[in-house]
Amino acid sequence: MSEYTAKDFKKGQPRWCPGCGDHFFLASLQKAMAEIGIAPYDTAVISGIGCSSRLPHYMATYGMNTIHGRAAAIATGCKVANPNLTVWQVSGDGDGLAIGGNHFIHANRRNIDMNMILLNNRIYGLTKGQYSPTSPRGFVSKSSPYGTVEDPFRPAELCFGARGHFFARAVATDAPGTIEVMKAAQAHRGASVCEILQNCVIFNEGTHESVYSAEGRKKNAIYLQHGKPMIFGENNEFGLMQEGFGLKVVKIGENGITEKDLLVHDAHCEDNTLQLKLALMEGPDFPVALGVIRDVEAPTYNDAVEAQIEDVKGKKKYHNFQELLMTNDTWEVK
Amino acid sequence: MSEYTAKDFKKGQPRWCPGCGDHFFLASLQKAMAEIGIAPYDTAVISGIGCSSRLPHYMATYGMNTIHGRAAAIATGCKVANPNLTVWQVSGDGDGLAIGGNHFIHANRRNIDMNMILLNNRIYGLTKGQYSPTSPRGFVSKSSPYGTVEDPFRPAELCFGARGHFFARAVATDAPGTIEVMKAAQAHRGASVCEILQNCVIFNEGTHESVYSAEGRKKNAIYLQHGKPMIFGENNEFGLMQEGFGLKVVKIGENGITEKDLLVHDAHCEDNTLQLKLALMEGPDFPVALGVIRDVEAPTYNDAVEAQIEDVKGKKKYHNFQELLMTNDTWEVK
Amino acid sequence: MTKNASVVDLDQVVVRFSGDSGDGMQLAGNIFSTISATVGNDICTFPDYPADIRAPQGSLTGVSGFQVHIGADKVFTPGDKCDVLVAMNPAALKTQYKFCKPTAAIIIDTDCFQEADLKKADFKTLNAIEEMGIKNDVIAAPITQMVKDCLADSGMDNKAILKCRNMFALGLVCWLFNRDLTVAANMLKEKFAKKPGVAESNIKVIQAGYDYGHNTHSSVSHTYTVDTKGVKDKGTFMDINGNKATAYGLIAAAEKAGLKLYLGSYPITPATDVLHELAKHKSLGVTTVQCEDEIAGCASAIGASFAGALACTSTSGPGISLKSEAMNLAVIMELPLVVLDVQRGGPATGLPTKSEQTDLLQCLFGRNGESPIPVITATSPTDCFDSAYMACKMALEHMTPVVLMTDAFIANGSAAWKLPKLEDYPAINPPYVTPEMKETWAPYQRNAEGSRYWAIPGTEGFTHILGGLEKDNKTGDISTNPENHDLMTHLRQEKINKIQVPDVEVMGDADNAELLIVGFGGTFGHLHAAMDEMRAAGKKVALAHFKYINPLPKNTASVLKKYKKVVVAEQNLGQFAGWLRMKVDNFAPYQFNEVKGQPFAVSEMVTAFTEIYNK
Amino acid sequence: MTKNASVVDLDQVVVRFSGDSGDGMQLAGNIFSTISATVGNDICTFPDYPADIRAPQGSLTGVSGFQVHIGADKVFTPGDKCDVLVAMNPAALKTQYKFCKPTAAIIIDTDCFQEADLKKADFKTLNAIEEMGIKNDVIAAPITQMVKDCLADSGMDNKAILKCRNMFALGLVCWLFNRDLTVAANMLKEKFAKKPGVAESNIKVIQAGYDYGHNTHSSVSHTYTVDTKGVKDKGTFMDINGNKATAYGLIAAAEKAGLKLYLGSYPITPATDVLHELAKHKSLGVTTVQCEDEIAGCASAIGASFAGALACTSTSGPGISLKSEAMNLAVIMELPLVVLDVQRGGPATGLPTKSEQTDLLQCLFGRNGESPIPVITATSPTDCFDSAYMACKMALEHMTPVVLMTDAFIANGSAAWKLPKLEDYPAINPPYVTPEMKETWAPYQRNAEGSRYWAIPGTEGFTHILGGLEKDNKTGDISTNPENHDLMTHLRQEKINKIQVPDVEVMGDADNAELLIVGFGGTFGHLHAAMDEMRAAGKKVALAHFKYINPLPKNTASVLKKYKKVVVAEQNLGQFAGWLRMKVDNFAPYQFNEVKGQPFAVSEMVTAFTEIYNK
Ligand SMILES: Cc1ncc(C[n+]2csc(CCOP(=O)(O)OP(=O)(O)O)c2C)c(N)n1
Ligand SMILES: Cc1ncc(C[n+]2csc(CCOP(=O)(O)OP(=O)(O)O)c2C)c(N)n1
Ligand code: SF4
Ligand code: SF4
Ligand SMILES: [Mg+2]
Ligand SMILES: [Mg+2]
Repeated sequence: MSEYTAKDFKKGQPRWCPGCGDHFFLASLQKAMAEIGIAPYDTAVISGIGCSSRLPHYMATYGMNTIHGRAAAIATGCKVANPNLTVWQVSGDGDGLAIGGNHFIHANRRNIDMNMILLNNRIYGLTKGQYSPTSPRGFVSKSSPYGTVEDPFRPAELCFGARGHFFARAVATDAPGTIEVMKAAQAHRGASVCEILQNCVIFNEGTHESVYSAEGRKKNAIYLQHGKPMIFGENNEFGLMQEGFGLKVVKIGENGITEKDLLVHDAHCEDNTLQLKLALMEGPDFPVALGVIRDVEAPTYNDAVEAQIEDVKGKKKYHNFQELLMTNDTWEVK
Repeated sequence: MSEYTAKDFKKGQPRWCPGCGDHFFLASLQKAMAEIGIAPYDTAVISGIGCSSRLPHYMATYGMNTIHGRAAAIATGCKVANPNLTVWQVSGDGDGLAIGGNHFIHANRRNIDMNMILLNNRIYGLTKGQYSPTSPRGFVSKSSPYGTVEDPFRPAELCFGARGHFFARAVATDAPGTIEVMKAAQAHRGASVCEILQNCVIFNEGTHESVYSAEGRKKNAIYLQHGKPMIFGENNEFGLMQEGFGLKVVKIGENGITEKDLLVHDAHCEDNTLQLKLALMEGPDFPVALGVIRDVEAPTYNDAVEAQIEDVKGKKKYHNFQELLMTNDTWEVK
Repeated sequence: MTKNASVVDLDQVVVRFSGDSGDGMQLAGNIFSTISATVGNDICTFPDYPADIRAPQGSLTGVSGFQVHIGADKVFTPGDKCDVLVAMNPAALKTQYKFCKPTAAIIIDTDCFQEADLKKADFKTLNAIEEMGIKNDVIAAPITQMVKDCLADSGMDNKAILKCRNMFALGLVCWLFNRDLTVAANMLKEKFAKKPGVAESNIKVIQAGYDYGHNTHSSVSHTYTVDTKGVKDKGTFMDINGNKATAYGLIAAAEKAGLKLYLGSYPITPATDVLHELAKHKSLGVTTVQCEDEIAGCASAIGASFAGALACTSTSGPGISLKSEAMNLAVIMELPLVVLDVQRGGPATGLPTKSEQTDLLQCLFGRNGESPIPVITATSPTDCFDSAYMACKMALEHMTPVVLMTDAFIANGSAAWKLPKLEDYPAINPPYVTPEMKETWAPYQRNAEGSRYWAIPGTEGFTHILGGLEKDNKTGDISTNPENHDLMTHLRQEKINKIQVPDVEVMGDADNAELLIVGFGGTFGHLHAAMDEMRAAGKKVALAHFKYINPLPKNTASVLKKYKKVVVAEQNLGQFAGWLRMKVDNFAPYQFNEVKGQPFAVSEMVTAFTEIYNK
Repeated sequence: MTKNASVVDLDQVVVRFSGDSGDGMQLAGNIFSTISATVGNDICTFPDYPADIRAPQGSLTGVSGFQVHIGADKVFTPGDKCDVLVAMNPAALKTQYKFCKPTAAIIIDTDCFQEADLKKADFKTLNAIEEMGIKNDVIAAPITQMVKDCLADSGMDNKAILKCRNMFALGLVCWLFNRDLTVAANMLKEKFAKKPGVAESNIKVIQAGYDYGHNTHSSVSHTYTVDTKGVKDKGTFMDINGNKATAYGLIAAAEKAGLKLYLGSYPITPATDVLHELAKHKSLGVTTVQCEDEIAGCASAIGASFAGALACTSTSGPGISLKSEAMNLAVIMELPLVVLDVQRGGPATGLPTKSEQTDLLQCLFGRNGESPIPVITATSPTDCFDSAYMACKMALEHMTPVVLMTDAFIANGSAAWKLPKLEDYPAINPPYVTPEMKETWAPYQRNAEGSRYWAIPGTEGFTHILGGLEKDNKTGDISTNPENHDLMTHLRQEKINKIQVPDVEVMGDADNAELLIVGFGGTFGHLHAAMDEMRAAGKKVALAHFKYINPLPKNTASVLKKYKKVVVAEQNLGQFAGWLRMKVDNFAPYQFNEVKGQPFAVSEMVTAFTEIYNK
């Protein structure tokens, strides 16, 4: 049992708009941290800039609310320099995927052992409502008064494109779902990307409407669980099956289909083909996938750095500055 | 028939090391441009910084050899501002995927109509031999004397992760293969990523050894052609088949397998699952895929920008500055 | 307090609207400004947004203010302190009272001064006025209730009804200043053209507010009129803030130059509104690309410039840091580019919604190598138009990036603006290559002004390559030749040095001032007001306010050395003073520096300057 | 030309090795320097790389040079011009001859002056010497053939054999200076420890070159010795270039402070060697992360600093532009960070392999907002060690980013370095929080020096948040309070102003100089040499060379105002002069500026300074 409660991770009075999804997420994160049981003083929460990036101010941990887009790079240095710390990196969709896109993909590729939270409200909240790289094509915003003319990133796809080994999704208002995902992210050694579907009540109200309420999720979401068949629907009446290189929704009981015929979720599968298909599912034809979609072990950068240092220490004969000097060609002046 | 010859695209004396793959690529590019037949003065070649980024200096077109990593962003502005130009963006693996990674993914996502050439020698050439984001794990270089501790990007995977619609691969020394790919890239309306396997004779000699010679390619590569079955081998004796969500190599004639059983390449398939599998194939178990791997039509950003301007022009009643002024609340002082 | 109000005629008055972020104070303030301007007053406004998007409702950090200064004659600032304060809730009263003159009248909504409201604003008693020791006239009106009553039959829901509280307050203020409501009605009709019902309700509420004041004669000593007797520029006017004026300046320059306007940008407070504004005007062919970051914003603009557009990139201080490498590329490639820096509080993310002048040295020097860039600083909301226009002209005609600096204060502040006529503005003539040059031309050949020629892709006979490496001073080929590099370094520098800019004007007691006030950019209004006040007090004072920073006007040294005492006043720790010291021999001025994120207070400056004066 | 060589004793001599990039000139030069240093001479070297990786073999742009200055007494520069030039091919002769003194001896490989070779270097005739009008002594030796003969039995292939040509030339030079070959032999044995055959062959070829000179007495008038009589520092020495010395300085400081050394970096010429050097020393626990770009390099270092490491990021000018936003974050968060800028030619990509001092103002001012950062500029290859050490100490003890500036010239140039003892270096004491502070501590509480305390994550009782937004001057909570911002702006500035740095030393005629030469950073050697030369000519001259730029030494103003004439000499258009003008009242010095990407020429400076002197 953890010696901490959520209260041990709380600080100050959140300043987000009433109803903002960030409030819900914060509460779940604090609960998850309490359950995980790592001390607040061994935890660093590092964010960029954005409404969502204000989060570290409300945590009783070590934290940094840094500059726009650089949270992943800063968190990388933090973890590599001090691997004993548990590092959480928090960004919005703009912070993480617009200006911070390069650090996002490289942190995934290097597989830094940290939890990368992406609070995706598909809008720039803090700057009062411009479209973001996750806003849908045609989205009307202050900076796109006639609608955008570009497709959005799909975070899971970009994460996988960058060789990410962990991807999970939760809805901000879904406390149990969020807590489960946070715990799984922490349990995963390596870069863990968690997309949080978060509603900006002011500038993008309703963007995640289909799954934002518990009823919505019952209808429109599927909770993936490793080793479990892919069943969903208000009465667990639907399932997912493979079709060619794709997926199809089936009704259990119809056409002789039983639970046995359904795909079983394998989050640990090295090949991410199916995981990607699951992550990309959208309404109205498919449910939105929630939970841990991919969770594959792989060597982490920070572990490897440490191991290499140990290894070289064993092999080389110089271990301090004076010894280093003597590895050079020197001469004596008498 | 084009009115141009390769000579019309040539300028100056390339300064790369003798034997550098960039020499071969340059020659093929110039031939391809001549065959394409767009005037040199309607063509802009835009690069970043690196050995490979010196390329525009040897082209008799408009060109810019800019700053490190920004070629895709600069080319974006060039194309959007002047859609009549044919824009080629040239980068090395460092320029395009390290410092330029963000622009690479966003240009793909937006689908800017330009040809994005990635000269991949898996090394920083110009700065004399540091590992790059495409160097394999364990790679020993000046900046990784004990080997790297990170996995490389696989350019196709990153391109797809960013929703890229065109990806092709050619070997620098393979003139026909390169020319074909260049022409296909130009024919494709939208962002066309072409990975050129290029050898740095000084700092990474042999990195693409298995496919760098014509004999090597006969043994170790497969030339993918849209609508054609996937056959390869020195005597066209092998083929590719689907297995679950994956691929397998089969011998034609063995186990009753005929050409009919093989997968047929569909570069136009919207779903990129199979294309990705093909792009990721590696020796020794699989051949390296060359040619146009993905080529899917999609709306381009620049076309959509133009269309939106036309559309709004039709709808709004003000079309010059004085008219704009009069759309405001004004008052008269007499 | 008396219930019998007389009408007092004023030369100028300052009104401050304040309330919760959601209370619509900016709209109320805007309408009141426009009404006043329409009748012929001069106006100068200052919106004072809270830093947070939406702090908890009713909290001290969530207060939004809008101040407008109205004058019979020219007004230069939004005013240090106000004559009338509207405080829609206790938090507003608590945080905004400090902006009141001792004689100010205060309007509050008593319905919002209930126990719960008072608690949110950390009041300890139930009487806010007493608790704060306020002795001013207070118009305490049950605004909420009256709005509810007024719209009871409107069919609107409670939330929508409450949104009209600001209009009641506006009506009251209009009564207080004997303003005609027709203009307000027209403005609302236009604003809510698609929702005539909403317009109607708002108009109804304004009228109710007005009538309430009129009928009760409220609890003030007098109502006011502000004369319109001042000598007036005649013509058509509008109210415009600096960001919009900047956008308009870019549009005007593009049209004059016959070029497509391209903006590559990434949102950032307080510059984003320029992107918003330009994005609207696709019917003028304006192309705006919201990029993945600031670097791409600048880089894409460089691509657009190469391709033949009038290319701009807009940002604030942190964005300039990011763009600096790409700006430098434009320097060495000698391509036209306008870089807009709407300054905010720094360093780092700093104070995003606040204003200061701390980016000057960054804009001048924040690039590797010798990298000269012209810098122009707009001096007022309306001057943003002219400055933007001139920045474009300079960039295009001299083939160079130009930094246009404004700041949050003038970007968000507004003033009455006489609509310009494009034909009155100087022509813009980029040094295009001409067909005759085909044989002899080389990419780095220069004209008499030292500028290279512009050959736009698509033009036959002029293919060439530009780049970030040092290049031969004619052919543009890469060159590491030491003499060539020294030469190119000087050619680039001299090209900028030679740009013609107007002499700096000396205002006030130009001939015999004891003290010269020196400033630059967005503080013009405040410095002018300080000078006026000192002169009114019989002191001999002059003002030299700089708009062109690099190159400096030719008469800079002679102006600065002419007066016995000089004080450089700026909202930083002395950056402009430092720049002048670098450029003018033996110039060691007094300095007045404040870095508070707030506009200067004229009164504080007068005190400080007078002290220097009397030294 | 005489065939009868006598031995001449010299005080100092300059030798320049030059050839194609592939000819191994750097190695030959390095060995010769070390041999000379070993016998007790002082040395100063300058590798002059071509800009291109590998220009076409034998071409004019592919020439690589290495110059070494050897002195009986202290030498300050690699020398303007050389006494001996080795030119391995016609391209080398053509491009390097300009570095020859009129009396210089030239060594060429006649086998490489054949028709094809001459053509590659654009010679028109078959006699390069005549064509160029060279009148110097020329040792024309068939080097290639003799190397082939010498290694005929070695079993090496032709390519490998040809790689030994440089050693033949080295042997010849050693003969010319009567150098003992043992040191060379030992160095080669170590360098090729894993390939004893190669070492052997190289040694054999050196001996052959030496013998060839000896046997033929070649075609020179005399051979030389350079005395070792100068008063010598005793101890153990090594030859070290600036980049390596910088890396060593960082390592030493980390060890002294008891912290892990972290470098976040992205490759860029000429800074990359620092990354290379540090990457080697994992056995000392050094962590190097090659990041995706410069921004990440700096950002990750900030993360590492927060986490409790001695954090550094290394780059050159363009990288500083990119890092500036993140550097600013370190300023406002008040975290220790060392930012290394190895300057190269600008603007933009500029001249990547060349040297200049044009980043000074960028390092001082290239960030939004008021953003003070200490700047230290190393003055010589060996001083890079001390400067790096002091930069770390300053960063850690004052909780601030510090910019350490070097340049391509001192980064690649080398000199003899007396091995330091870490115990002789000052202790490094960061202001860590202590357990006793738990109750009272706040993140922005400051110590007597104005520095906040360092609470490293993992420490119980000190959890806190840092950030890029302006913060309360005690608690660190986000604050937009105007007075607080003004206060914080001043606190940050004063913290830097208060840092103690040593007084600037006046060298030469400190008491009665007619002319004070002022410089900073990597030009120290050249300025010192210029001063020496002028004093030798009977002039009263002093030198004040600055290493600490921000804050400036306390005695700066008094030193600068003490002398009648002052000239500020720098490799830019006057950046340091500008900075001094900003900081020192009524300081209007003469200026000497050159932006050629090359080291100063002492002779040119002496001429220019003498002109000023005589004015
Ligand atoms: C360098 C820089 N560029 C731009 C900004 C302005 N900015 C602040 S937050 C933000 C985007 C916020 O969007 P997101 O990351 O999605 O966070 P949200 O507010 O939606 O939670 C922007 C553009 C900045 N602070 N710094
Ligand atoms: C801002 C900046 N950072 C770093 C560099 C140094 N640099 C120049 S090219 C290069 C990498 C080259 O690698 P790549 O793009 O793969 O090209 P290649 O030389 O291998 O063709 C680097 C790091 C630079 N010029 N500018
Ligand atoms: S603006 Fe949107 S994202 Fe920001 S706090 Fe408000 S609701 Fe949340
Ligand atoms: S260093 Fe490598 S990539 Fe660069 S020119 Fe030479 S061979 Fe080509
Ligand atoms: Mg967002
Ligand atoms: Mg490369």
